[in-house]
Amino acid sequence: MRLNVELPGLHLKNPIIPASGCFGFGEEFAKLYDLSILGGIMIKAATEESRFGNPTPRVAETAQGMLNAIGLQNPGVDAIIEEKLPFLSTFDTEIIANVAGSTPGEYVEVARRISADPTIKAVELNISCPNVKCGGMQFGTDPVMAAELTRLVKAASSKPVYVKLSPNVTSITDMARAVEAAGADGLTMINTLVGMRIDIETGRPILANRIGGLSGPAIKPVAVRMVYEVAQAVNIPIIAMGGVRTVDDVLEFIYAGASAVAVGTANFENPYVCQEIIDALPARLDALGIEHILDVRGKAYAQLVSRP
Amino acid sequence: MRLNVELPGLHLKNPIIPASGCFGFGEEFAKLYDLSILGGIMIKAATEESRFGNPTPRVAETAQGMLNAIGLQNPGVDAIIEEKLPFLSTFDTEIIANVAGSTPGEYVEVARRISADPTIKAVELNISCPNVKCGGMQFGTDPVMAAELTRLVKAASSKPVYVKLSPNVTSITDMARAVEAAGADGLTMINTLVGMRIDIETGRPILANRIGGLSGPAIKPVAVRMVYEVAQAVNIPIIAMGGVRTVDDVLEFIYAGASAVAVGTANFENPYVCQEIIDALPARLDALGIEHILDVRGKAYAQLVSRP
Amino acid sequence: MKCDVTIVSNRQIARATMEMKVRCPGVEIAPGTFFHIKTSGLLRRPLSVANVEGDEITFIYKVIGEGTSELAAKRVGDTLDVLGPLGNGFPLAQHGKRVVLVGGGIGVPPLYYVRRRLHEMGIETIAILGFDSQESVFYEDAFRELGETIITTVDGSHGEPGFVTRPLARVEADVLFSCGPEAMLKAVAASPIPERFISIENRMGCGIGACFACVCQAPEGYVKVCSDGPVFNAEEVLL
Amino acid sequence: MKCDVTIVSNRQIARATMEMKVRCPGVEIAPGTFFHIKTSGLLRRPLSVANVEGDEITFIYKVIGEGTSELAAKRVGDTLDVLGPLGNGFPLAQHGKRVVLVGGGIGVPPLYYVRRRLHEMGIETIAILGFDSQESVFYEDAFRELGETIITTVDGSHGEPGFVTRPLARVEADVLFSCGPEAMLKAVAASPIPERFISIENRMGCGIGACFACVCQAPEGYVKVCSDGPVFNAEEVLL
Ligand SMILES: Cc1cc2nc3c(=O)[nH]c(=O)nc-3n(C[C@H](O)[C@H](O)[C@H](O)COP(=O)(O)OP(=O)(O)OC[C@H]3O[C@@H](n4cnc5c(N)ncnc54)[C@H](O)[C@@H]3O)c2cc1C
Ligand SMILES: Cc1cc2nc3c(=O)[nH]c(=O)nc-3n(C[C@H](O)[C@H](O)[C@H](O)COP(=O)(O)OP(=O)(O)OC[C@H]3O[C@@H](n4cnc5c(N)ncnc54)[C@H](O)[C@@H]3O)c2cc1C
Ligand SMILES: Cc1cc2nc3c(=O)[nH]c(=O)nc-3n(C[C@H](O)[C@H](O)[C@H](O)COP(=O)(O)O)c2cc1C
Ligand SMILES: Cc1cc2nc3c(=O)[nH]c(=O)nc-3n(C[C@H](O)[C@H](O)[C@H](O)COP(=O)(O)O)c2cc1C
Ligand code: FES
Ligand code: FES
Repeated sequence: MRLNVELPGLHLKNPIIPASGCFGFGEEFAKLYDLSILGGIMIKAATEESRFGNPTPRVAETAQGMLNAIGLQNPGVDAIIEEKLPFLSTFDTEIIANVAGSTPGEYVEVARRISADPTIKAVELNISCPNVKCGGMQFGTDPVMAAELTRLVKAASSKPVYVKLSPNVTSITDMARAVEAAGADGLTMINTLVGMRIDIETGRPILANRIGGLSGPAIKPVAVRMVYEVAQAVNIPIIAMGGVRTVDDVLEFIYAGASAVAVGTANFENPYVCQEIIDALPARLDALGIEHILDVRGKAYAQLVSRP
Repeated sequence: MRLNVELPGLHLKNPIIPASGCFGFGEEFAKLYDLSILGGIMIKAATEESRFGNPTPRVAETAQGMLNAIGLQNPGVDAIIEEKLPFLSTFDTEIIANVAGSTPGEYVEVARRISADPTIKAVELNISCPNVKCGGMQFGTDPVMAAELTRLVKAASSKPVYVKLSPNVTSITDMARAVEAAGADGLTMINTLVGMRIDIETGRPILANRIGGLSGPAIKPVAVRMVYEVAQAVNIPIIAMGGVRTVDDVLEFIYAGASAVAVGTANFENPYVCQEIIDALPARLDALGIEHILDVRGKAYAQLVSRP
Repeated sequence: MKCDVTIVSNRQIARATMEMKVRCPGVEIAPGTFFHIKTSGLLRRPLSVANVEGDEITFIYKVIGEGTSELAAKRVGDTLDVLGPLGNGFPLAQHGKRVVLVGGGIGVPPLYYVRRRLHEMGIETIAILGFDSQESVFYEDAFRELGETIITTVDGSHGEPGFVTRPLARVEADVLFSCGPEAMLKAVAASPIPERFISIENRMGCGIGACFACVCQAPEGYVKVCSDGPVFNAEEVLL
Repeated sequence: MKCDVTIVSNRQIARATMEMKVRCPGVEIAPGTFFHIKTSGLLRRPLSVANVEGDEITFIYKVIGEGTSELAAKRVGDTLDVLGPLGNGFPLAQHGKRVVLVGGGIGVPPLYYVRRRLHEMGIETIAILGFDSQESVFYEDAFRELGETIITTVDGSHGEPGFVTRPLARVEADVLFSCGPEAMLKAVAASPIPERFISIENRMGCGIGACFACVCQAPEGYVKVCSDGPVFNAEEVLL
């Protein structure tokens, strides 16, 4: 009872959630540990039709980071509802659908269909994927477009909508305020930074898609700063992500103002990482003299903040 | 003769230049090796009056990166001209002045005074420092303000002007095109990403300034991507920086479209790094079958590009 | 699945090629599967199992970048964080058939372990192993102990000059197992041998099927190299 | 200036406190100076010289984070990339004067080396060393061999209970050398002892005076801890 977090639509038994795209639909990890220990699961992005995504290579390593250009590969929203959600519904954890698209119409349609499934407790609106030609990031870098899309999806969704923000903007607080005003129930941040690596032997980009999204510990300082700024600018809760791999990283984001934390890339380095963080949290809170994890939410900017 | 690079105002014997703020005014490094081996030196930012900068702690380590919030500490432009440039003039290398300020008037005045010194071969217009309250980054995130400032400084400077771009923007190409149109002779990029680290014991930001600039290998993928995009969008040369510490990092930026490369944070890890890179370049070019280093400039986006 | 294994030997066996043995008790390992190995880099490095003797696993790896250089610097007694065995290996039930093994360079290692297993089962094999030059050749004697072995080198400094496709054209076999560079796999996948299984490499993220980094086009959609492969029936994938 | 040194010993000497000796031939090292040590982190870690015997340098360090944990895991025979000696040490020419050394916790190590050097020069010293509790105390016997030594612990589990300032108030001396946490330095800098030299810590970037990370306010502008210090006349800096 010192780890539970109540957010719009989500009763998290703890604030640890695997991030979208880094945990598939849970099937592989379910072989490694019981998914019911997780606060929630953000499943891989859904689009209206099935997508193959980008050509390979799709990943490249960088200094304490990785680039990916998967390109929203997924079996399409209907296949996800029919083939993936029944399995996920067997676990006692909150399932969050990640919704993507190329047009506002596609976003709306995907959100409408997937949010109607009782397994889904909230929708994560992915307006920030840097790896697809149209859609994705363009909605995530213009506050007006982002707000409009949020409004449409909010109207179509039968579950609370969390908007996933892109860090590739001049002012993340402008984006956050715009989607808050448009009715977002919460924010998830950050998606990946746009980056590139070039092969020294050939002189050509390593990723077939040339550019990709940078994730992992390398981006954590940028993510913490953005959460810190946005938490002070809006009144909706934030699920934070970007480079989390230890219990201290979780606390860093909570101090910065987040209410829960998602773990992405770290699942590749260590597929047991979410389990290990959850196991380690109580002792770490004890050592720091923290009663409930949210008691220290926003401590980096305020001396006392009440639970969200 | 396979490493020389000719740029506006700069005859670089090789494309390796210590980055501004990471090499002071050369005095400390001159005790370690002969500064005449360097292509050039970008000296620490100059403002009109002397500045103490921010309170300490001013640096914090992150995963393969560091945050700094020095805050433009410097003795002021006149003291630099009188006390620092005479020493630098004794070396056979190109000295580039980094110009900062809080107001357009200050930028103009600093550029006017320092560019008049014969030791200075070019001016680097620092519109992208994230660590000062006013001035600095606000000029670096708005294309209209950046262009206006460039025009003013260009008119005041008796030497070519390179504009240093901030990565903390939605569209780096918009910024680059704006300053090119305003008369910039070249670009230097990137300055640091804005980031933050929080102390887990106290819950407070580690830097006294709370936020700071992220540099080092962690940001290299972002820098390479931005150089790659900007090189295709403008016709003025780029001096690239962001995480360079090996000869292959230098080549990666040249492939991405840069004409020379600056080395910042790596000087702290290894104060001999510029010397080591310069020594290693010829053998690496041999191994890759590259005749002149600029023969592969822009190879990541084009099969054949002529020297700038 | 994930464990710390202890290094019992780590030695150079050819140009830029190392053989590492680790102790990893109590794991059943099929030939053709791989381990995903942690270095100081963020992503793990996939390495095929080159042999299993008791509770010792052998990896043979080429030193090409940061991760493999770091592995090469490891000392006996150091531990390694490994995830595995991962993926699906070669189909061993080939009784009564003649199997030709075609390996190129760093694709050779998994073929040694599969040959050993087939040999133990009494299945006849012939190996065709291609290298760039004599200094790169490894495990030649070990392969010869298990049956007919043809070595080719691109520069002709050892064995037959040229590519593995030349001797392959004259070999009679029912089944082909192959591992090596993509160009080689493409060529051997087109061979007239009735059944062809190839082991594919691709840059990986998770290594367990969750991230879609390693996909490969297939006649029906796609396959994931890490969890559907790395060994595929050549008909199942589009190279 | 920058060299690879070989570790000759690395052992725990108190709670979370390690003593490491490295071989570093041919370098003249003044007491109070420091080395900037490379770990796998991006920035180097500054550590004071705790002793020099022949060509062996001793560091004593508290394990507090990633860098010092990595150092603690090093084995004899491993090498370490170090930059140094850096900075300016304590002024040794104190003939005929009585020097009191005041150290707190991890500020104690440099005082051992300076005391040894003063002792060799026949200069009388008295040491006051503060720790949090008995388990943290190190080098007590070594200090006692060189003269009068007062130990204080915050929890009173060893020596005098309380802070170093208490015994300091009753000591008569001409010169004070001090190193320790900022709060302690502030207190001792205010002592009535005529000449006071303090060694300051600050987060560092370059360690050589080029980056302005480590500055400290001074009556006239500022000083750089790494290159102007780390030892300062207490009048030269504003804590
Ligand atoms: C299923 C599988 C089995 C393999 N088995 C072997 C083996 O038995 N022996 C052997 O020498 N090599 C094998 N490889 C290739 C081996 O994984 C790479 O050579 C190795 O990862 C390179 O790491 P590095 O850090 O030295 O190189 P770097 O180039 O520094 O690596 C950078 C990144 O690229 C990835 N990468 C680079 N080359 C490859 C490649 N060819 N395939 C996949 N990822 C790559 C790395 O994993 C890493 O994430 C196998 C690859 C796969 C997919
Ligand atoms: C001139 C000088 C001499 C020192 N001598 C000693 C000594 O003899 N023994 C000893 O135990 N410690 C000494 N310290 C402190 C020591 O440098 C830090 O404890 C050490 O850097 C912590 O590294 P870490 O990676 O374990 O901790 P982390 O907290 O993980 O380090 C993160 C970053 O913060 C910096 N940092 C953290 N704490 C300090 C600190 N107190 N001072 C400076 N930088 C810090 C690190 O260098 C690193 O860049 C000295 C510091 C200075 C400036
Ligand atoms: C391989 C990969 C695939 C991803 N796919 C998605 C996705 O489908 N939808 C999405 O919103 N974010 C996706 N992301 C972004 C992550 O959810 C997360 O925001 C980002 O990686 C930062 O967190 P991390 O540093 O912990 O990985 C993906 C990230 C990676 C590395
Ligand atoms: C300690 C420090 C001080 C800096 N000071 C300046 C400065 O005064 N002016 C400036 O234009 N850039 C300054 N920079 C930015 C660097 O010049 C460079 O653009 C940036 O650090 C990225 O390169 P790197 O990753 O190689 O360090 C500073 C960077 C650091 C780390
Ligand atoms: S590597 Fe992640 S799915 Fe294959
Ligand atoms: S650490 Fe760079 S000036 Fe002191």
